[in-house]
Amino acid sequence: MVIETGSVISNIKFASNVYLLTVELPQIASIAEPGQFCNIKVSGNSYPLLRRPFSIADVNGTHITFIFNIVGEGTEILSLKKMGNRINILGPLGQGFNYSLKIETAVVIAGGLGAAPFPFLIKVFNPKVEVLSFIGGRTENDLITFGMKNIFLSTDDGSAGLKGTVLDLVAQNQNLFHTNNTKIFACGPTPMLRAVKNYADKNKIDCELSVENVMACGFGVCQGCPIKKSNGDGYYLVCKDGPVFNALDIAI
Amino acid sequence: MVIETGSVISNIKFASNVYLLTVELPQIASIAEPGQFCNIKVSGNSYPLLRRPFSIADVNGTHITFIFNIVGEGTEILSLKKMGNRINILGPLGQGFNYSLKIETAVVIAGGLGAAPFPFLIKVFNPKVEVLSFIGGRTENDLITFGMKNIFLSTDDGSAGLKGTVLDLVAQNQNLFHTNNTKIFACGPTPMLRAVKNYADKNKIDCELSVENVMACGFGVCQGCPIKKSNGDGYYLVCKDGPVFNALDIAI
Amino acid sequence: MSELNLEVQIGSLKLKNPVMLASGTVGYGNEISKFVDLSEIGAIVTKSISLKPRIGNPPQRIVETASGMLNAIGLANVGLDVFIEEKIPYLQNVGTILICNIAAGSIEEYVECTKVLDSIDTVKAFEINVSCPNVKDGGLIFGNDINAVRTITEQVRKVTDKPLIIKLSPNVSKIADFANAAKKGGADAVSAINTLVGTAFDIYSRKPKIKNITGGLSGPAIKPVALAKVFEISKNVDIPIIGIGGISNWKDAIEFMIAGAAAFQLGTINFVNPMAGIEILDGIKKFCRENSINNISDLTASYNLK
Amino acid sequence: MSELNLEVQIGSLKLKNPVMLASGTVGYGNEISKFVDLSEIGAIVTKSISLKPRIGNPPQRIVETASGMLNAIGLANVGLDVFIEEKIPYLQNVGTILICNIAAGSIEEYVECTKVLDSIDTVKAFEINVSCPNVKDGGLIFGNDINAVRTITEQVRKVTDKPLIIKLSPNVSKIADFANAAKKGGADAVSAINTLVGTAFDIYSRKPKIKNITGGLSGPAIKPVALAKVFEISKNVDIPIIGIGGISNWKDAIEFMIAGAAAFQLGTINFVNPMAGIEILDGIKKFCRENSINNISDLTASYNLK
Ligand SMILES: Cc1cc2nc3c(=O)[nH]c(=O)nc-3n(C[C@H](O)[C@H](O)[C@H](O)COP(=O)(O)OP(=O)(O)OC[C@H]3O[C@@H](n4cnc5c(N)ncnc54)[C@H](O)[C@@H]3O)c2cc1C
Ligand SMILES: Cc1cc2nc3c(=O)[nH]c(=O)nc-3n(C[C@H](O)[C@H](O)[C@H](O)COP(=O)(O)OP(=O)(O)OC[C@H]3O[C@@H](n4cnc5c(N)ncnc54)[C@H](O)[C@@H]3O)c2cc1C
Ligand SMILES: Cc1cc2nc3c(=O)[nH]c(=O)nc-3n(C[C@H](O)[C@H](O)[C@H](O)COP(=O)(O)O)c2cc1C
Ligand SMILES: Cc1cc2nc3c(=O)[nH]c(=O)nc-3n(C[C@H](O)[C@H](O)[C@H](O)COP(=O)(O)O)c2cc1C
Ligand code: FES
Ligand code: FES
Repeated sequence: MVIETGSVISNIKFASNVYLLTVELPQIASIAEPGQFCNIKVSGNSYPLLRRPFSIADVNGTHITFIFNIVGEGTEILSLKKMGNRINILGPLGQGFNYSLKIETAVVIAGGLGAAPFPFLIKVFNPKVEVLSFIGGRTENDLITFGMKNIFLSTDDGSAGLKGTVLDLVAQNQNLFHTNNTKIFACGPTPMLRAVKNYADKNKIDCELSVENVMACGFGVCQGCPIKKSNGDGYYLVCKDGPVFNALDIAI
Repeated sequence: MVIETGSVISNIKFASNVYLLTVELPQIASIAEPGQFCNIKVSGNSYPLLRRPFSIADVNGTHITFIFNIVGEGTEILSLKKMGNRINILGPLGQGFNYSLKIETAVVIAGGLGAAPFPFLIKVFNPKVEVLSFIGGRTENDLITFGMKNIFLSTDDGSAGLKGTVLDLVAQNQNLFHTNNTKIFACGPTPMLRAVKNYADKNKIDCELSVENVMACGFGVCQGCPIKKSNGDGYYLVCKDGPVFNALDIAI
Repeated sequence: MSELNLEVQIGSLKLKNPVMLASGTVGYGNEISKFVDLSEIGAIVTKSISLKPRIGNPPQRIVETASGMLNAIGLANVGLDVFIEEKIPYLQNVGTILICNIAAGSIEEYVECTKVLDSIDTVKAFEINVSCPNVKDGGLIFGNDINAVRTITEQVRKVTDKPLIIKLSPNVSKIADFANAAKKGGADAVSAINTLVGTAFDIYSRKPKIKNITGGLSGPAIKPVALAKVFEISKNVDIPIIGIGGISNWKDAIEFMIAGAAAFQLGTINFVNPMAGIEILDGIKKFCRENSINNISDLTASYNLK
Repeated sequence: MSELNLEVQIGSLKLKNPVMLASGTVGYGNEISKFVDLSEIGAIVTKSISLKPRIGNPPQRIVETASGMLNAIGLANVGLDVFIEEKIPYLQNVGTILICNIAAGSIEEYVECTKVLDSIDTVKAFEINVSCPNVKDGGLIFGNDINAVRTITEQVRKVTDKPLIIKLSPNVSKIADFANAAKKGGADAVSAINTLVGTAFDIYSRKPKIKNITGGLSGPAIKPVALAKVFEISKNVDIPIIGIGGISNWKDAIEFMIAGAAAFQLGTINFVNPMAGIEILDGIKKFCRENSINNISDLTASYNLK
């Protein structure tokens, strides 16, 4: 966990509203794990005040790549960054995925921007792991396949792949899972994660979810980012105990 | 008085900390008078909140030029503007100089950035008017001679021109004034303006001062920019009744 | 598609839409009318007027702060006589509802001003400023005293039948109690909020950046506080509320209505964007159409706390 | 050149420099220590502790606002026992002064917590939070009641000889009265301010953006208000003040000292820049050297009102 100011290597708009931002961050890159995130100061002044959290999408040598879309003023400012601009970044933060050797089949489920953490994860899997990527979105434009492997697609409107939810897509292809050593890794909107959790519970598949919450600090001091524990009535902190949780541990 | 969003034509750093910003503003350019100013929104968002006032330094066709230096965050942002950037500008504002035909000698006195309003004024003088420009600063780097005529220089540290105040410089050259129809036009820091006012009073020379004050609106609604009247105990508003005042009218 | 009804009712006062321009931020209407067609605006509230002219505080009167500004204008105004002779004639032709804001150093002065203005047709309502933090006499002293607010309201009520709005100070623990005092005193509505007391110092001269030492904080910085005050009144007192504080765009305006406001006023934003009133009106219309809201007044206090 | 003395005295508490880290914004020190060498900081104030653990409010707990943020954490904390067993051992080795902030739902709970912690050497002083706006019981109710503040101070005073700091609520008309009550109750110092009550609504769902409905506003937006409160106390009550509210850089920190603060706390800025404490300390040192200030404490209440 360090604060590093790095130069933008590139910032490419690669879909209607989606950007691929690569920043030179040697210190963070050297310790980052798949599923961790960074908290980015999008401007050099106090507007906006707080940092913005983004998953580490990929690491290449000293370069870290983020995938983001414009949803508000912070991401708008980020979209305007150009090669050579300097950005102040805090990371790597949180607990990433557990991608141990025992896994034979890795079922990656991504909804929309939920694809962000997976290029890095897929890269670090043991080569023997069979990766199946299920990618869903409302429409074709939402589908991010960057860095994915063995891709299956679904869209709500049927504009690409299966017409239906990404869970429908997963269910349809369940026969591909080597159930004993299959593990699900999912990231996306809360309703999707909820469905994934139910699916994993029902099918007794080990499952990790990368969740989101509004954050102020991103490193565990503000207590702003609680997520309900599945047992007891306490909370975990998404930024410190997550963002990746075992589906069994959290109530969503 | 209009709100106009115009494209930056150029933004040139022409001295250590001084910039020459030219913006395409056809509406404002068509009605601007020397001595008036514009209130500039330096950013596209609410940081900083208020507009920043700048004298209209020059008008060329549909182009308006401003001269400014970096003193805080607003001017810092302005200094980063590049060709093609769009800026939202309110103007022209306030009362400019009275530069009627009767003047034979125009004594222009500028302290530091106080040179800003004069290129435009000097340009619109009747060609018969003899312009004498007295320009003072702390050091050589502060002297802005852009658009000036018949230039006399002074610096506090003697690095250029007379070592002394700009008032010393004026006094030294008083013999050049055709006293009957001489008029002083001055702009600069308050201590300088006070000295000019005293000088003009003593020598009974008609004198106009362009003054400054912190401003919120720039067009007379907030009452934030008072300057003491010389008679009675009321205030004028710098933005609406000024920024140019006859030296006799104000107490500074 | 049914017609969108933008009318709002504030006690006995009907406005064609909820957009009002706040006292002290639009002078007497002449300057701002160069940017907006005032006849499209719901109402304009004039700069606080007092019986005699006030020259206001010496400079420096304003300073910018993070997403806000401090002002200590000191209620500079032309005084009642000049207001009636010179400002009213202009204001009567602008085609919007004119609300006179009154500030005073004594209860008698409030009453006197109201009485005189009551006879003028152009003046459609009164907003009583019991809460200006920047004058030595009156102002905050009244605004922070529940009994004073009640008494001023009662006394002013006696001399006018026109709609009476009490403008409340946010510099109190429980603003609802003050709204209640205004209601009991006979007010038709309250407006909330006036500015928060603030200050700033120059670290080199160690002098206050504002000559008056303290000033009133306004602008986006205070929006969350203003919303909480409006919401507090809405939950506790049955009186129409005019929401004020940091509104800069149509989303902010709607947020205030949801929090309890029947109408809202634009203050500091007028300095930055004198066309804000019209732009906000357009934004609201669009929002209502897109969200199938036929009566803008349905938004008022429509908060969902579940 | 004479040595720069950064020491400040807050009642009987001596700090090596005036930089403190505010309660609720640095947890129990472990995370922030990855960014700053805490031994360089004047003091650290731990997250409000209560007798029993509190799980805090359900999400959403925070929302960003213009130059500020609202929070309603709900005083989530590990409770006294776990604090003593798990957090104190770490804190005793960080090499800075440890101040325990206590929040409670009753006077008895304040007293009980203080009594237990009083016996722990590592705890050098207490900050009593009578002003948290985000819990249903206690908090704001005490903070807005002068008698309660006085009584809590008196009762807590009875069970400890360690320096006692009362953290005041800004959501009152006259904060000086509360500072005075704290003084009369036996406090060594007051800290001001805690957060301002604020809220925000989502205009589409019409729900409050924070589950608790209202939250506490902090950050640069509140700096002018916080400065005015510190200044008000400084002018009216002879008690050391710890200034808090929106400090983001060394200039802000010095501004607070000029306005009356003997020391200051950094809150929200820690989230954005966890190294702020050290950077501010460096900035202050530079300022003092450049302005020939030999004792930092000379800055306190050095305002020039002429
Ligand atoms: C651990 C983590 C990892 C993330 N990774 C990515 C990523 O890889 N790519 C990506 O595009 N986005 C990611 N996000 C979401 C991203 O942080 C937000 O989109 C961003 O902060 C919005 O900033 P803004 O200023 O543009 O929008 P704002 O103006 O702040 O907000 C716009 C809207 O988005 C909502 N919002 C803001 N922040 C969050 C948040 N943290 N969680 C949920 N809703 C929010 C707001 O409530 C508002 O409705 C991640 C969030 C978290 C917590
Ligand atoms: C009518 C008028 C015309 C002006 N013309 C020019 C011009 O042509 N060129 C130019 O460079 N500057 C001009 N100025 C000054 C210019 O407006 C300020 O330098 C600018 O607003 C500073 O903005 P900032 O955000 O960079 O600094 P801030 O961070 O706002 O302030 C930095 C410092 O400057 C002081 N300051 C800010 N605004 C003013 C002001 N209006 N008057 C006096 N002090 C101020 C502040 O108190 C502070 O100490 C003019 C001002 C006025 C009122
Ligand atoms: C420069 C200035 C002058 C003001 N003058 C008055 C006034 O004369 N009377 C009054 O009732 N309110 C006055 N106000 C308060 C505003 O009407 C409004 O209540 C306050 O600014 C909060 O709204 P805002 O955040 O939208 O500006 C003034 C505000 C400002 C900024
Ligand atoms: C997320 C958050 C949690 C806080 N928790 C506490 C707390 O537990 N106890 C307390 O006394 N103050 C708490 N505060 C208030 C701060 O200590 C401080 O008084 C306030 O934030 C103003 O300072 P700032 O503007 O620098 O943040 C909290 C503030 C924030 C932002
Ligand atoms: S974002 Fe601050 S604790 Fe998680
Ligand atoms: S700046 Fe608003 S009246 Fe002059």
